[in-house]
Order: sequence, then C-alpha cells, then structure tokens
Amino acid sequence: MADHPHGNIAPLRLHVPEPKYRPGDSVDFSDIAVPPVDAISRPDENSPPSPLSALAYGLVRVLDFDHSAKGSWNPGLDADKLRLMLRNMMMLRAFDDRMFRAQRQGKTSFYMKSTGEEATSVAATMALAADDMCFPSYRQQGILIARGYALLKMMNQIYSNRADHLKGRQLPVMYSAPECSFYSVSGNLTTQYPQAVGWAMASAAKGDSRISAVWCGEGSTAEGDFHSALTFAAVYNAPVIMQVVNNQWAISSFSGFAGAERTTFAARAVGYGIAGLRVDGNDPLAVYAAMRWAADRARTNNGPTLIEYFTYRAEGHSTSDDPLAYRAAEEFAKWPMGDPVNRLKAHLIAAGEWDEERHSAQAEELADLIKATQKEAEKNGTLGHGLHHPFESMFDDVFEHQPWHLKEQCEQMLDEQRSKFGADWMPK
Amino acid sequence: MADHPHGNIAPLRLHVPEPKYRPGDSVDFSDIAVPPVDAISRPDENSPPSPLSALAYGLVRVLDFDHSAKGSWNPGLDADKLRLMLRNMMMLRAFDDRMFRAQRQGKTSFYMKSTGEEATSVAATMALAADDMCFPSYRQQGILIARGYALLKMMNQIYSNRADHLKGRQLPVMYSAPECSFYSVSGNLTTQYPQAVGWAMASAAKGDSRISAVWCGEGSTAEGDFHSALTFAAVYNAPVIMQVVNNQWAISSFSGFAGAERTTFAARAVGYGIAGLRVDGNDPLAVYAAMRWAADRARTNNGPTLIEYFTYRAEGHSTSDDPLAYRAAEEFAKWPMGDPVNRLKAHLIAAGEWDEERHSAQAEELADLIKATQKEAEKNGTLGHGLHHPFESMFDDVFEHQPWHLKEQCEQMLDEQRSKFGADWMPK
Amino acid sequence: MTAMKSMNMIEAINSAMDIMLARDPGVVIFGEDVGYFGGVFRATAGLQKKHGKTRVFDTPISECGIVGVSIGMSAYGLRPVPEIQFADYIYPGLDQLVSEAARMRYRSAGDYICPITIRSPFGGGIFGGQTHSQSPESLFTHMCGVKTVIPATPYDAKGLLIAAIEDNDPVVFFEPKRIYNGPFTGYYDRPVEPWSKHAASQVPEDYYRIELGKAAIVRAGGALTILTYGTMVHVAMAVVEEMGVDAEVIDLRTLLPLDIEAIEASVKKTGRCMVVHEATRTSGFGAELAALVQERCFYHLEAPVERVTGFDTPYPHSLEWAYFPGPIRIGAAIDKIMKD
Amino acid sequence: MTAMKSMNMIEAINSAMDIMLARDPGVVIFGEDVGYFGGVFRATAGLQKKHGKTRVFDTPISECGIVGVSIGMSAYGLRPVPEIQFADYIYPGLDQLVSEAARMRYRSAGDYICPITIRSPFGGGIFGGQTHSQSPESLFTHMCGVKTVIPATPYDAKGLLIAAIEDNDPVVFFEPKRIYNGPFTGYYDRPVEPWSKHAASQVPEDYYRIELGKAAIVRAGGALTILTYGTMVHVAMAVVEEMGVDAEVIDLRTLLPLDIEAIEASVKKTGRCMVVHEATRTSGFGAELAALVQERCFYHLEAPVERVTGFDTPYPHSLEWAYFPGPIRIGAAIDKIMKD
Ligand SMILES: Cc1ncc(C[n+]2csc(CCOP(=O)(O)OP(=O)(O)O)c2C)c(N)n1
Ligand SMILES: Cc1ncc(C[n+]2csc(CCOP(=O)(O)OP(=O)(O)O)c2C)c(N)n1
Ligand SMILES: [Mg+2]
Ligand SMILES: [Mg+2]
Repeated sequence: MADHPHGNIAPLRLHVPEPKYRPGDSVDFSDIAVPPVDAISRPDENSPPSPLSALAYGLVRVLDFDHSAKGSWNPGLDADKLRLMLRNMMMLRAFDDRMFRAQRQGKTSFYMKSTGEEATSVAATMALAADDMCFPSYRQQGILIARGYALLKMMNQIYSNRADHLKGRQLPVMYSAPECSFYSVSGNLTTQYPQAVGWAMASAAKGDSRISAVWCGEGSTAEGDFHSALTFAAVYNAPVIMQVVNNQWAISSFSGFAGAERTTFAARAVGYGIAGLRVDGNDPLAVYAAMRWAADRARTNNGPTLIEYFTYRAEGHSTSDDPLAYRAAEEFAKWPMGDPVNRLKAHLIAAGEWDEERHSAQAEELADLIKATQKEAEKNGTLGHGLHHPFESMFDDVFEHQPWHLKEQCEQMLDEQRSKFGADWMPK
Repeated sequence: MADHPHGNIAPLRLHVPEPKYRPGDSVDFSDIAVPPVDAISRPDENSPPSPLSALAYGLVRVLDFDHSAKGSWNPGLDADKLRLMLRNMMMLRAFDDRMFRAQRQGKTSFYMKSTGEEATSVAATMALAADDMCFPSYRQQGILIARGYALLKMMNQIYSNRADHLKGRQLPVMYSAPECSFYSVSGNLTTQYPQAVGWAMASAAKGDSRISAVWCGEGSTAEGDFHSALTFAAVYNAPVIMQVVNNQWAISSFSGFAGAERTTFAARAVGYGIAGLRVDGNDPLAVYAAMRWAADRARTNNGPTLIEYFTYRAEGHSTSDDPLAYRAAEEFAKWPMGDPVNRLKAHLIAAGEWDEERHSAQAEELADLIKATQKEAEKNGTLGHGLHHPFESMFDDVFEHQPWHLKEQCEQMLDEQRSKFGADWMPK
Repeated sequence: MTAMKSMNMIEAINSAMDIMLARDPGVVIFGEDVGYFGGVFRATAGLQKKHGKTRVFDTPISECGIVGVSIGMSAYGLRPVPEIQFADYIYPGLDQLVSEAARMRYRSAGDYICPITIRSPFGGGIFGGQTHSQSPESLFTHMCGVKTVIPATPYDAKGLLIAAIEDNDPVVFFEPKRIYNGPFTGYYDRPVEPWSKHAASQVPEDYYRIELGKAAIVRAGGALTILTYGTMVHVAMAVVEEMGVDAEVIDLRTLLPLDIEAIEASVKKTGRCMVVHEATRTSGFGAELAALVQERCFYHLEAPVERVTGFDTPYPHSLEWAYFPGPIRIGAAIDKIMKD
Repeated sequence: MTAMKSMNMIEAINSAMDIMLARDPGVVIFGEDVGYFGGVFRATAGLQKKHGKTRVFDTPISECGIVGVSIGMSAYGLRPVPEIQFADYIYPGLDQLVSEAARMRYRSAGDYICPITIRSPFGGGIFGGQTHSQSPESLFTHMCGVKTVIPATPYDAKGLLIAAIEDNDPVVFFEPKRIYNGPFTGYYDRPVEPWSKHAASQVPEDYYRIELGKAAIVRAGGALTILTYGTMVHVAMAVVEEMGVDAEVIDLRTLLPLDIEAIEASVKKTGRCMVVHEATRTSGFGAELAALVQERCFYHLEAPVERVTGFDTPYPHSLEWAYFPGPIRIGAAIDKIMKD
C-alpha cells in the first residue's frame, strides 16, 4: 500500500509565523491594501449570506482621505450625532489616560486602555438600540460611555472601593451594568461568545425584537468558544452580531498566531455560511454603518453577522505590558488607517460642523470632568487603602442563600479580623 | 442613542433545523446536486488555497453513472489496485455484519458499523503511505483492514477477551494499532483533531516526510477541538489532512444541527484560508483521488487540507441505536450517490476486470474467512464469559510505574477475588 | 390532585421536566439528541412534541456551546435545563460552567444569575467502558458557586429535579444511569428488579419539590453510619440487610450544599462512619466527607472513617465488576470498621 | 561542573528548560506569548533565540489546542513542555488533559504515551482577582493518570521540573507565582525578601533531578505535623518560627503520587496534623490529606486533622488579604490543634 516511498522527498518544514516588524525595525505598511471607499457597495440587508462573501475580504470604508463621507455605506448621520460620537470617543480616550495614570500612581492594581480602537466600541454601540444586549471583552469600556453609564461608577469599580458596585470582587475594568444592557465582563477569553448567542436565541425564541452584540479580540478567536458560538448562531439563525476587534496584537503575539497570515477574520463567517464584513475599524462611520447593517439584518430574521474591525492596538496590552519589548515602536504612527478620533474630527471640520477651538475646549472640558469625577471616586477609596466593602460581603452572592459552610467561614474570617484589629472590632 | 424603537418591528423567530424526512415519510433526494464528473477540474497540488475555494462547494467525482472513471481527478489506478480496494471494502462490510451479529448474540457489549461509508476509510487509507499516521474516529475500522491489520486482533478487542491487545480496557471498536500507524481511538468526539495536527507539526519540525490524517463525523465538527485543530494547522502550515465524514446523521440529529443547512463542511476550510475539498464519499476513486491530492500537497509543504466526504450512514449509529425512530426508512435506498461497494464492483465489471461470479466467490471467501477468524477469537473468550486479562492488569499502565496507592488498591482487589473465589484463588 | 403513579427513574425525570415546561414559560430543554428523538436514555421523550420546538430542541455536538448558550439564555431570563449526554463528556463545557456560570452571581454582585440545571447521566455498571461510566461529581463540589445533586430513587429524582430547576443557582444534576430502570444491589449476576417493586417508585403525578441540601435517612440504625448517594445507596442497603448490621444509611442526595447536620447527628450517635461512592478514590467526595466527619465528630469516633470507592484507574470495560465497589468491598469495610 | 548560582524561581525554571532543550532534541516548548517575548512571567525568556523557532514558539490562544497538539507530538516521540499562561485558564484544555493525555497509556495498553509537562503559574497574593489567582490542583489529583507537582523554592523548581520533563507520564507542574521573586511569609505589608537571601536559591547551574513523589521535611519537629506546598510552605514556616512551636513542616512537592511514608512517619511521631493550602476548602487537596491521615494514623491522633485553606468563594480582588490563609488563620489553627 505504501506507494509513497519517502526517499527522495524534500523534508517537511514547520512554519512558525513571524510579524514583519520587531523592536528596532522601521515600519512600512504600504502593502496593507486600503481599497477605495465603496470598493464593495452596500448590499441590501436582506441578502442571503452566500453572495455576500466578498465583503469578508474587502474593507468597508466611508471616511475618505479627503475627510469626506462617501459611498453606499455612508450612514448619513446628522452633525449632532457625529459630534456626540466624537465626544464619546474623546471622553473614552481621556478616561483611559487618566485611569492608566491612576494605576501608575499605585491607586489600583491594573488597567487596560482602548486607545486607537475607540470607534469599535463607541460607534458600534451607537448603531444599536439602547436595550440591545452587549457582551463585551475587557476592552469595550466605550460601550458604557456611549450609553451614558456614570464615569463615577466605572472609577469606583477600577478602585475596588467601598462604592464599587461589584463589591471589590473583580479586577479593574471587569464592569457589569445591566442598566446599560452591558453584560458582566469575564477575565476568561471568548467565553462571552456563546453566551451572546444564547441570549439572542432566547430573544428569538420569545419572539422579542432585541438583538445581542458581542466583541472579542482577534487573538481570542482561536478559543473553541468562538467556534461554538458561530456554530450555534448559524444553526439557529440567531439574531446576534459577532465582532472581532483585530487590533493586530494579542499581548505579545501578532495576529499571525490567530491565523491572519492566510485570510481575514471576517472570512471565518464564510466557513459557516453566515454574513461576514471586514471594516476599517478606525473609520467611525464605517463601523457605525457595518453595525447598523448587521443589526437590521438580525432584527429582521436575516440572522447573524460576523464583523472584523481592522484596527491597531496603539498602546500596551495592559498596565502589566511593555509593547516595546516585542514590536516596532513606530507602528501606530504609521498605521495606514490613521487615528479614529482625528479622522472624525477632521470630517466634522471639513463639513464645517466643528473647529479646532471647539475641539480643544471639549478636550479640556472632558479632562476636567474626568479629573473632578476621579476626585469624587477617590473619596470612596482606592485599592488597598482601607475603604472597601465590608469583609463579610466576600461571602455573599456565591449562592443566592448562604449555605452553612460559608456562614462558618464568614465567622472564622470575622474572628481573624478581631484578632488583628482588637476584640471590639465590629464588622461594618 | 436608542434610535431603533422596536414598536413596529416584526418579532424575531428562533430557527430550529428540521430534516426533510422523518419516519413514515417517503423520500425524494432529487434536490441534492450531483454535478457532472469534472465539474471542477483538478488543480495542481501546489496551488495556494485561495483560488481553490470553489472546490469546497462542488463535489469531486470520478465514477460516472455509466460506471466509467472520468475526468481530471481520475487517479488512473490499475486493476489490481482496484480489486484490492474492492476486496478491502467487502471485507470491511462482512466484518461489520459479523460483529454486529456477535453483539446481538450477547458476545460483547457494543458495536458500530460503517456500512455505506466504506470508501471513506478504505480508499482514503490506500492513498496514503503506510507510515503516514492515522487519527481515526470510531467508524474507521476500514483503515486497519486496508493496512492489513489482523482481523483476529480486532475481534479480540471487540470481545475484550484474554488476547485483547488492549487488555479489555476499552469499549469495542476503540482499537489502537501503532504497527499500522493507527492511533488509539477515543470515545470522546473530535479530540483526535488537534492531536493529528500536533503529530504533523512534530513531523514538520523534525524535517521528516511523514504526514498525518484525521477523521471525524460531521456532527463532531461542532466541538471546539475542531476549531483548535484548523487554527493550529493553518497557523503552522501543518502537513495534515483533516477529513469530515458527512454521513448526514449524528445519532438522531441530522447534519443541519452541525450547520449543514447553510453551507458545506468543506467550506469551513475557506474560513481559515486552507484548502477544502468536497468529495462524493461513495465514489471510492474520488475519495482516493482527493486524499492523494491532499497528501501530495501536505508532503510538499503546501499545508493542510480539509476534505468533506459526502456520504450516508446506511445503518444505525451503533448497536444501541434504532434509526427507524427518527428518520425515513428508505433514505439509504434512495441515496443519489448509491453504494460504494456496488459502484466499484460495477466499474470493474464494466472495465472487464471483474465479474459476478468472482464477486460472489470473493464474498463467500471473505465470509468464511471471517467466520473462521471469529471462531479463533472466541477461543480467547467473549465479554463476560470469564476469559479476560488478569484482574491485576487493571492497575497497570495508569502510570509507567505503579505508585503505592495503586499497589494497595490492587491488593485490596485481589483480597476481594479471594473472598469470592476462595482463599486459594490465585491471580493468573 | 396528588394521584400517585409507579414510575421508573427516567419517567420521573421526564415528568419533572414536563411539569416545569408547563408551569414556567422560561424553562427550555436542549442537548444532543434531546429534541425529536427524546434523548439517548429517553429522558426527554415526548417533550418536544408536547411543548414545541423552541422549548425542547436538539443542539450541535458542543458541550461548550450547550453550557455557554445556557448562560446567555439565563441573562435573558430563561431557566435552561440542558442535558450533557454522558457525564464523561462534560469536560469541554467545564470552563463555561466553572469560570462563568458558577461565578456569575458573585462577579456581577447579583446583576446576572445562572439558574441552569445541567442534567447528566453518570456512573458505571452498564459495560460502558471508560467514557460512559465516570463519576466526576467531586470536581463540582470544589468549584464554589455550583450545587451538586444526585438522586437515588424515582421519587427523589422528580422532587429534586423540580427543586433544582427552580433554584436560582447553577445545579449539576447527576443521574445514576445504572438505576434508571431499577434499583441495583451490586449483584450483577442477579436479574434486575424493576422500580415498580420499590416503594420509592410511587411518585405523585403533579408538582412537588424536595428541598436541595437535605439528606434522607434511608435506614435508621445505631451501629454505624454509611454516607452514600446514587446507585451506591441501593448496593449499601443490600449489604447492610444481608449482613444484618444495624447501620444508619444516609442518602446524601445533595453533595453541595451538604446536609452536615444529618451527618453529624448520625455519626455522633453511631461513632462509626463509612463513605461509599463509585468515583475514583483520591480526592473523591469521600475525602471531603471523611475530612468533615473527623473534624466535627473526632471525639465520637471509635474507628477511622472508611472509604469504599472505585479504584484510581479508568473504568475498565471487561473488568467492570472487579472495579465496581460492590457487596464484597462494602462488606469487608463494614467488617473492618466494626472490629476497630 | 556543579557550579552554584543564586537564582530566583523564574530563573531556576528557565534554567531547567534551557538544559532540557539542550539535552533532549525531543523537548519542545510553546504556549501563549512563550516564544519571542519569553512568557508573561518571563519563564521562557531567551529560549527561542537560543534554541530556535521550531523548539520554542508562540501559539494561538487555545488551551484546548495547546494540550491537544502536545498529545499528538507525544505520539510522534517528542516531549512537549507547554505553558498555560495562568492556571485559571486551564479549563478549556481540561478535556484533552483528562480524557486523553491522562488515559492514553492505559487505554492503548502502552502503545501511546504522553510525556507532557504542563507548566502553569497558580495561586493568589498578587491582586490578580478571581481569574489570575486560582489553585485548582486538587482536580488533577482526582484524575488518575496525571502527576501533580508544585515546587516551593528555586532549587526544587529546577530539579522537579527536570524530573517532570523526563517523566514518561503527563505532569501538571504548578508554579506558585507569588513566590517567583522571593519567598512570601504572608505578611503582605512587609517588604518582599529576595530569593538571594534564601538558602534554596543556591541552584546548580547544571542538570540535576529531584525525584517526583518525595516530600521534603523543611523543618523537623515533634509537636505537630504541617503538610503544605507552594507559597504556603513559607507562610507556615514563618508562623511556626514566630510562635516558637516545634512543628514538623513538610513540603509535599508532589501531590500525586504522594509521599505517604513521610506523612505517616511524621504524624505517628507528632500525633497532630494540619494541612495548609490556598485553594478553596471543600474537596480541596486538604480533604484527601485529612482522609488519608485519619485512615492511617487514627490511633496516633491527639486531635482532629485541621485544614487551613482559602474560603469557598472566588478569589476577591480587593479583599485578597482577608481571603488568603495567612499567619492569623494558621496561627489560630495551631493554637486550636495544640490545645485539643
Ligand atoms: C482562556 C484565557 N486564556 C488566556 C488568557 C490570557 N490573556 C489575556 S488577554 C490575552 C490576549 C488577547 O488578545 P486579543 O484577543 O487579540 O485581544 P486584545 O487584548 O488585543 O484586545 C491573553 C492571552 C485569558 N485571559 N483567558
Ligand atoms: C464529547 C462527546 N460528546 C458527546 C458524545 C456522544 N456521541 C457519541 S457519537 C455521537 C454522534 C457523532 O456523530 P458524527 O460526528 O456525525 O459521527 P458518526 O457517528 O455519524 O460517524 C455523539 C453525540 C461523545 N462521544 N463525546
Ligand atoms: Mg488583539
Ligand atoms: Mg455523522
């Protein structure tokens, strides 16, 4: 049977992906294709997925190099809406900067910025209805900002202080906000994917009209949960929008380790026969348009969509990371799709709806607002400085009703506090 | 932000797939497209995956309705090889029949046939080199037969008897045969997928020329392991052939519950940017040709291929299953791709290389051989009839060296046997 | 109203789901082969036909997906009752269960909960080999945030399953498949007695609950306490009756939260304690029980807590009965503990 | 030849891998961020550069894939040493580990083996919140076919890791991340002492092995036996020194197979036994230890075996030090057990 003698066959090779640029390299992104606006025009939302597959390989764009909004994808938003979008994105950036600094000042243990990716959370959320359910990863604080969640609450969570809605239990940025239809953020990658599909299945099973949206990073697409989610979404035609924020990096691993050398992440959709869109993630109008298209599809029983946002992680993975150790310093500066905040600003200015003065005034206003809010938040305490939820709250919410063993352990913990702080220490 | 009031929107619907036919229905498969032979001609094995994607949606065929072998995929095998292929497939079918009956006679606990799918294991294996590594699911006993593994050993395993190479530890059909480059079969679905990729990665890392091949059912593609495997194979360009035996059913669930309503299983490959082929699984020459194409690709560093065999599970899932409870009785009879054994037989007869007399003689010869082998095997015992491996073998092979706790437990077990069989019972 | 009916365990489980589907529009049931066919053990037979395809349905073969979508459905307000076809196949769904469902109430400070009941047949004794015989229950008791429930009779199965479905926390509900059709005494060579001959097969046709966290004293006695659950309740009972030892046999029914009061009271009375389970020994739930009993009843114990368990090997196909903690193993342990 | 060098735990682990890559061409090392960057804790720093991209490389973020390809590589004859970035993230790979790697030798009757060493940082004390702090070791001890190893010093880490890599069975090698840079006494408000001040940071530069399955008596004593491992060895030692109690402190080093001889000999001598671990209490490895000790040393025990553990809640971010089984909890348990 062995009719394949190996004798004169060249040896096999293991291919181990390598990014184009490493520390010290100078960067040339001219090979990244930036197709013209409307290279693929916007198909009707009711189209069946198969004729759509080209969308998975293109790049939906709206804001052109001359800062005008163009083409069939142009969502035609009015200036107020665009200014709100810009404001949300600026707020998010200012918030990230401030909280990053707070971590560096030792006020908390950890922080994660979304710099450069603001459009993928803010603009995407603005295209949804307020009660559509969002299942974020840890880098979509922009959803909360777009939905008007109180910054103070976010900061209290980051500080794990006595006003933290999550009782100090979660790592900073792992928010939960049902009042904003924002699901509890997990530290475990991609687990939110099948959850979002399940929520959408429930909405459909009940004949509701709400849909769900879920985000993960391109690195996270490798987890099995991603596949479970796409399979269930495809099988039950679930009204869910699955978004991959392809910011090129997963901690120190470039997107090639998630498979980017071969095809796009939007192409995964093609494999399941569902709609897939690849979108310039640094173009807030393209993000909005893509999300709106997908939402309209989902809401009209045309099923799930997978959207890849092609973007760039401008900063480190988190406060625990130093990106200079593994990638070329100038990558973000050279990113061909630019900066989403600058692009929207330029668009509004070009349209005569904004100017540099209003922009700096707004930047200042937001910085002040955030600084003031931070002061408020710090009154409730910062991590490790004493103002935290009562010790016994640690034993709540493991179950709805506390079983005997947790009651006993709580007593034990209180005894320990008494032995530390003195016999008449009282739980507060 | 909520600019999508749900008020006048039609309710969502949950789509729950339903097969076309259920018990009592009469069956019409005329909507299953059977494209002409060579509808998609065979591309060079060295082609990059992207221009190949049409292959994932077609159906590679070689044996035409007139029983001739046609087109660019025709592997041009000589008559001896074709007769060997037929013999292997007939042997497999006879073996399945006999062992199924043995289970019904109470000689073992369980059996699984591969009736109707013989080509997907036998012809596929014959296209590999003898030392290419196979990672089967539970329905590829045809690999062992094609590689000349002793039927007696297979039967001993099925009977869990004292000669069972696996010491009675495994459920029937969960063979292991390193001498045939056949990996240990798992009861857990799809776990073999990333394992096969790892083996192929190792071969490539070492600059060897051996490749690996892995099989699973279409239902099993839903497991996360499938996605892990495709991701790793794509990232490292692993020399692996991943095969999906789409026999339409996963126990009682039709292929729609694995996503078949939307696209092909071969299309999954497109999502990862790797080569994908959809093949008439009841056409042994097409199976051979596809496997050979993929093997040549893999062996020349052109990377992984995903092959879908479009076939039909002619019998129940296993001896524990009654398919009449959930599908129409006449499906296999009406299957448009026919029966792989009959098709190869007809081809050989049409070519003047075979005739009905030789066929029945061979059928009889094989039946006799299997009956005789079965007698041999039964001398070594059948399940539950006393002739088994020594009790203390139960404690071997948990670890290379037996730790104290297993030694103690072994002693305890021996005491129990003594208390059952009398004080002078001796472990044998 | 409270008409009684003789049911086997599968029928009792089916009845519990049927009733909960009717009572609570949030209940949804799904899993591999669960819909049209009604489950490989027939536990969901007839339910799709009666309650419709959006309440009871088949799923892709992805335990990760099954548990994951259950969590999302919970966030929507549903009350999912997924089936994992065999407990041996729960591992691909374990991350969703452990890292997500079990932690959701805690990490979101009650914003989101997961009132999910995962049903799964477990245990051996059916020649299922190592991948259809496992007893992984102890793992779930180590993961704070999950309840673990194991019934031993049709009556308990129905009442506990209803309570589990109504519970607002995730529950793993392991069904001892060896006794689906009849209580098994460990004598594999004797004919199986059908449930209809057992008192606990008399099951109310209507709704009733058995509170989670409460053990059942299935035999009162003074000489020795036997803590057990599932299939082993019946094996232990048979041995006790046969040996004529005055053991108190406690069917734990819920492993977590555990009925520590019943255990303490019994052991303090008898002074001897034995645990019987089918799972592998090391770090099995018997370890936790032994640890607890010696912590809380140390000065009452006349002998060490004995553990009678499966061996620390995979479940071997042909040597199943040498592996199974049957009457001989239990009898020897009783002899030993009574001598000590 | 046997030149010694002061290493912290990360350096010792790095050195073990470096040596094994050089000695055995079958050794391959991979995991998330393990290649170019050298691991988020820097355990593999420099190894890709030195040994090449096909020996040390990054992987997709799929723990299932990482364990799964390791098994296939084993079948080819390699000796994979994958890293799981945090023990909290091992669950997606658990099915491959439990159902496949752990069972492979057994189910194939030795045809195929899985000489895989899965390295993973575990434990809390670094404000990592509930998903960077878990101690899941007891789960692995319940799954026959896996060895579980946990070092507490640089010297042990290197010698045990080399032995684990050379072992022909799958080993889960949990690294107590809290003590990567220095032994931690549980006093979080005191400055961390670097490893260089600790005797066990003197590590031979070359190859050496510490046999798996052998505990270390880190302090001999007659009043009480303390069984512990990982970070808690140092915390327990600090409390013992501070209280001036003559405890025998045993660093188990390998949980499975366990050094039962060392345990029995010590408890029979002292008559008192305490277990200290950071993992959640219920069904933690302390349960197995307590069960074993009372089974084997019942008539020598003056007091019940005490368990000092983490609480049965997720690891809370801000209340980390109220959760951690620190000096107060250990001290109280010593007081209690010595009074009993
Ligand atoms: C299951 C699991 N495995 C590993 C990790 C560790 N981890 C945290 S973030 C991260 C990288 C994720 O990258 P990507 O998905 O691209 O998202 P990004 O950070 O770029 O937004 C890794 C490996 C984790 N949190 N969960
Ligand atoms: C992880 C896991 N989940 C569930 C099962 C139970 N099971 C065994 S076979 C089977 C159906 C598989 O169908 P398919 O993949 O189409 O293969 P086929 O039987 O048709 O060859 C199921 C659900 C299992 N063995 N392993
Ligand atoms: Mg990323
Ligand atoms: Mg199938």
